[in-house]
Amino acid sequence: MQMHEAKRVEIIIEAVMEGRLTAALQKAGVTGYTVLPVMGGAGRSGEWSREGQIGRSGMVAVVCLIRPERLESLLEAAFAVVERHIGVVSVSDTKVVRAERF
Amino acid sequence: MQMHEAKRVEIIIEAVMEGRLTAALQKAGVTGYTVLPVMGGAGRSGEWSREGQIGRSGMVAVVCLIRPERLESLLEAAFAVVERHIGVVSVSDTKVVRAERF
Amino acid sequence: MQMHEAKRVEIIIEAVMEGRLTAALQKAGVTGYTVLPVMGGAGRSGEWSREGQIGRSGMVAVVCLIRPERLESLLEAAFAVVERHIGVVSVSDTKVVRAERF
Amino acid sequence: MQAMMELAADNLLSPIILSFVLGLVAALARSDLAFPEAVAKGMSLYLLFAIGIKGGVAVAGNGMDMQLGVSLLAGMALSALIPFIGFAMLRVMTRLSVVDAAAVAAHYGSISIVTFVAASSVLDAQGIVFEGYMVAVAAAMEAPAILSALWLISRKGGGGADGGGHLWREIMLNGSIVLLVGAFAIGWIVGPEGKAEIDAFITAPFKGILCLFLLDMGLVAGRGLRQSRGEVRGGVLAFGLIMPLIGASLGLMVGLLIGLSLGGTTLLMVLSASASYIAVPAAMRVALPAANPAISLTLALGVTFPFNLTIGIPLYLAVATAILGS
Amino acid sequence: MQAMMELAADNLLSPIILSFVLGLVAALARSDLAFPEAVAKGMSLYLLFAIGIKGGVAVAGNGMDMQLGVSLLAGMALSALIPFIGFAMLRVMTRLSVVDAAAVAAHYGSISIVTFVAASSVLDAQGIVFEGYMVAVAAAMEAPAILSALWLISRKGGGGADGGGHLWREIMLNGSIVLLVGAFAIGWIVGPEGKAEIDAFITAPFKGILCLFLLDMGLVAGRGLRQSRGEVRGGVLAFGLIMPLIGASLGLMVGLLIGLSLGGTTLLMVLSASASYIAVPAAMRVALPAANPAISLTLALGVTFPFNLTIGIPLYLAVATAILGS
Amino acid sequence: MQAMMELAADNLLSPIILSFVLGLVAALARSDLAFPEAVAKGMSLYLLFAIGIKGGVAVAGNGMDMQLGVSLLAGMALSALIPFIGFAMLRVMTRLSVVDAAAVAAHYGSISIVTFVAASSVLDAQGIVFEGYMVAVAAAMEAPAILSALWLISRKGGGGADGGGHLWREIMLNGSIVLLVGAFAIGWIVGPEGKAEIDAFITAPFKGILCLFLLDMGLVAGRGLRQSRGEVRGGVLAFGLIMPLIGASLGLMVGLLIGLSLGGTTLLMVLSASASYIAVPAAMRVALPAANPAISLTLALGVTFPFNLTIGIPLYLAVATAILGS
Ligand SMILES: Nc1ncnc2c1ncn2[C@@H]1O[C@H](COP(=O)(O)O)[C@@H](O)[C@H]1O
Ligand SMILES: Nc1ncnc2c1ncn2[C@@H]1O[C@H](COP(=O)(O)O)[C@@H](O)[C@H]1O
Ligand SMILES: Nc1ncnc2c1ncn2[C@@H]1O[C@H](COP(=O)(O)O)[C@@H](O)[C@H]1O
Ligand code: NA
Ligand code: NA
Ligand code: NA
Repeated sequence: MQMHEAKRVEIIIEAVMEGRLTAALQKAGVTGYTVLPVMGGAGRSGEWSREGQIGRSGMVAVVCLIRPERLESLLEAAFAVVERHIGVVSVSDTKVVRAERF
Repeated sequence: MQMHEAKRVEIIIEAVMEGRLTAALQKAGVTGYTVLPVMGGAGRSGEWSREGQIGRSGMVAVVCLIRPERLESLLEAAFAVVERHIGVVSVSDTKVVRAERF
Repeated sequence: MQMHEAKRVEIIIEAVMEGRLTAALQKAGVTGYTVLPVMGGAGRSGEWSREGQIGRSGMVAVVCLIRPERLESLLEAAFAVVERHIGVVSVSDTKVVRAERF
Repeated sequence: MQAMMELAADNLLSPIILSFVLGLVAALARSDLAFPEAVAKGMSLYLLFAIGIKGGVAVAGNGMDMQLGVSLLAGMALSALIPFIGFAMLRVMTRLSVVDAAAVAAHYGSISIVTFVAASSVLDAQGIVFEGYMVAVAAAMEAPAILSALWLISRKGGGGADGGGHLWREIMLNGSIVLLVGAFAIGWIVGPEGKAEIDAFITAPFKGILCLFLLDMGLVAGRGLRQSRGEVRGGVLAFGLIMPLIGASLGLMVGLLIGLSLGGTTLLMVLSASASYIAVPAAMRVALPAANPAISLTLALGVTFPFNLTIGIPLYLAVATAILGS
Repeated sequence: MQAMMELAADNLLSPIILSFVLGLVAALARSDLAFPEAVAKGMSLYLLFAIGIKGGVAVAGNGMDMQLGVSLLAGMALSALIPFIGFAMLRVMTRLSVVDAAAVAAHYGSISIVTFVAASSVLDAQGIVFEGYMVAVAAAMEAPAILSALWLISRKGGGGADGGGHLWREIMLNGSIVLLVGAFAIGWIVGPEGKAEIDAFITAPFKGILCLFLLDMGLVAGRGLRQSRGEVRGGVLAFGLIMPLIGASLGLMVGLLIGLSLGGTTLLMVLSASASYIAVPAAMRVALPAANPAISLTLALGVTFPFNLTIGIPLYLAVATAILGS
Repeated sequence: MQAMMELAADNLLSPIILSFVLGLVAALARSDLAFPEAVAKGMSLYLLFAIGIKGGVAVAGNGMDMQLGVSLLAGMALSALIPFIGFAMLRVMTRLSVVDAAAVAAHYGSISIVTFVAASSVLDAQGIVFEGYMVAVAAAMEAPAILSALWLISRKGGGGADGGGHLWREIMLNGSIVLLVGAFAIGWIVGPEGKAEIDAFITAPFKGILCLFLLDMGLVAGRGLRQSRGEVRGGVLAFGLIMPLIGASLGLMVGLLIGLSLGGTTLLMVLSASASYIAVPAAMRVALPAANPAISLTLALGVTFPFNLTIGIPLYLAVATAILGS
């Protein structure tokens, strides 16, 4: 099957920032993204878990598949949001079918 | 530690199609897969969120680790299901231990 | 944007072992990890789903971003836990910003 | 007429409607108020279980007659017929594609169980009795509309429907149908004494849980309306307001024909007037992936559901009362 | 005898059993009816909390005597002993490996709190009183069986058990044990007046929530049975039907020995006859990863649980009544 | 004095407090007892809905006067003022950075709705009436404290606050505020008859659900305390115990000034003494990302919340009673 080079950007960010991040991604011309729930984790700011929590606490993982040439503008948009916030951004090489979608 | 080349296939697909997709994967000889919940997302068909929904709405992410040589048959099987449906397929290079499992 | 090489380790493991795994990761000097919920899956030990379950059943996905040079010690720590348990470990190349964090 | 106005006002100011309105307003105002998916599903499981048991117990109490069989058949006929009318109207009134029109039509042939529950709450509050087996009729009306829509598509060739035996099992064994029918059977078997044991769970808190559930539906409907502004307007919007009236009229005729009580006729009108947003959307995603789900869902949940909840139910009751006497 | 038949029939047609059957049938028929994990867990938290409080209040009301200590010790002894019997039977009757046999045996030494709850509902409905502290006995019986199973493994050398101090803390502080014991303590402290404040929550809807919970357990059991067809049959299946009878007999003897009431003896039989599917499965996954979890779970939840629910409870009650008088 | 001691003892041994203690102990002992996030959120939605409706109905019943407007303004003034006092104290008593001190101060200006609910349960149990609109006052006190904290930051230049119009809409339309105010409006509109329809849901099980909710809060608080041992101690810890007393004193003065009843004054003291852990934490994460969320949350939930629950509420009631007569 014909595959096309793409980038898989995974942004783990505080749930309260999700709306701002996805708005920024869309402004940067991203055509789609997927939000995965996160149950818990640990980092420099300690351990946390979603169990029993109320309110928009915790983190989410936003996964975004994009064409390589759009990576830079996506990262800039994402970083404007993530910069001062707790969060992790990673970028991996991947391949997608139906490249016209991205 | 001894690692072996493998492929990580990530299929984001409508929840109603999950059963059909996993049946097709198993028919194609896949030895295992993992289904992750998805909270929301956006694409050409707009934004959506799982919050407050009833019914088998929304999407799921099916992750499948396989040996490189099995990729083609997996993709064909998956595409027969995904093709006419909302969904995204990406394939990344990865490494696994205990290759005999895949 | 300046990116740094890193490894993305994804460990799918039984929920009852989560605490032991993350304790082992932290002992091995890992600076952070993220735990994603898993809805269901299939493998050599059959199909399973989280729906309707009580108790700490099912599996979770632990994602860990680390510097390449730390991979070996992480894998050893993780394998000491995972070894005799149901579970899958995969390692992919990725890139991160703010490498000082990992 | 005045009585009807009063009833409508009463209805509009009931906690049930106001909860829906609160949800709708909160979502349109972009509040982050939201119910977790699991809580929404839990409430819908509760409502289906409780309404099913109550229906079964009512049948167990009143004895059983041929009427049940006739009513089931009549309901299935309505469900199968309405999509044809809906499809024709959509093709005339709107620019929807064949596939989209068929998908929307399937939703309107099928039923909304929450609208049914809200209507039976209104009847209960008014002291109007109705046939307990109307719950079974509701379950029977869920699926035939899907068959009609798929048949329409296969005739019009508007982009191959993806049917097959699998799909049929899935539709008939859809969780909400199984729970409703199963709880109905349980109610029938255990009868009034059995129900007495669990009444404090299935009757006492029912209306309160319905309020919270409608609050959630308001949130979901509001979010849908906000996101699909533009897609549902003009002819499509008009369809969402006219189709329930046509459905209700058909329900009225059939109710009179088969000799249902005032309460039963009103409920059959409500069922015919309502549009599905659980069973049919899932079936359409599988069978007609090319149909845009946002159109059907926004129309069913954002237009027709609030219309029925606020204006429809008191109107249908008033019309049925005028014809059948109270 | 006739009374027992009637009781059994009554029991079989109770909403509780029928709800379980509905779930089982729906899952076997491959319906997509399902409870979200969070809803199932929420119901189990509610049931543990309510049953704990009720037990504690009963103790507070009736005063306390030496009997409690004796009963706790007796329960722990039963829990520790049963795995040895179970293990021996499994090695004779089946081809299960040493590890699998030990894991299954641990499940049968421990207890199923839902079976306990269902049995106490039957007793309540029959107006049979029982010692409030039986809830504490239930909690005390959760863990000793695990110790026995691990000891068996270490003796037989059947594939190293992964014990350690951590594991012990985990088992003793298992959420369900802590909640049950904690709620028992709260009930004991607050007594009848304290309970009166929250009675509308912990007593009134109890049976209804139990129905929904059993509906979910039926779904999970049915799914388990469907997926592991083949693994649970022949000797293994027979074990799942015979072991509860042996457990119940032991429970009966001990109950008579320590002088429990009719209700208390019946509950001790039920506890001894039932098999765990919350605390033990988790502990076994940690301690005996080589054991196949599907075998234990399908046997406990798919075979022994329905057996106890339908036939076991009325049978144990009838036997206890025959011996102790009613 | 003796009466107060008795009240305090009564309060300490109520199911509500004991449930919180159970959760706290379980978490500190590292039990894996946990509520799913969805269940915790579901319970908080229920509590907000029920308390809102009750407040609105009380206003509908007792008629409305200027007092409501005055009380709302007084509450908002308290909420806006307390952060300045808190900030000054933190800068003197602790080594927290400007940003952290401002974030903590915002939490103490805002309110904890569960503390409010627990206090109104105590008043109900004592037969002390209070103004129904206190619920609206609670809602009004949620947000002004955030404004004060941001203003403090912008003055002190302690690390740019990230405000903006978006943030304001988010805070005002925070789910818990919208639900509380919306339910209050519904209660006001439907009045006592409307409430009667859903009383079996919003009144009867209220206290029991509150127990389970506090059990969960105990678990979360205990986990927080366990994980942040070390960060909350010395001056910070002292602040968490002194600040509620200062807040309550201010609430008392304002309550007397505007002529609230004994019950209303007590509730205003409780609101002023309590610290937010829903609306403010979210707003602070957005606006002051540099603030360490663990400090505020552990202090509010792990120190001040249990203090108010156990000692604070009976103390404030006793003081108010001493001044206002019972
Ligand atoms: N190295 C890492 N790998 C995966 N997730 C991480 C990593 N570091 C941090 N995280 C996630 O990001 C959250 C916040 O991290 P931090 O800002 O370091 O406290 C953590 O709770 C984790 O969920
Ligand atoms: N570029 C993308 N990256 C990640 N997820 C995507 C992307 N495009 C689409 N999706 C996911 O697939 C769903 C359907 O996409 P679409 O078919 O484009 O509407 C979206 O709601 C997202 O969850
Ligand atoms: N090839 C695979 N790809 C993705 N996930 C897998 C794979 N094999 C196993 N898993 C996951 O690991 C769990 C246990 O696998 P197993 O030990 O093979 O039964 C499965 O239920 C899946 O969730
Ligand atoms: Na209809
Ligand atoms: Na047992
Ligand atoms: Na305050």
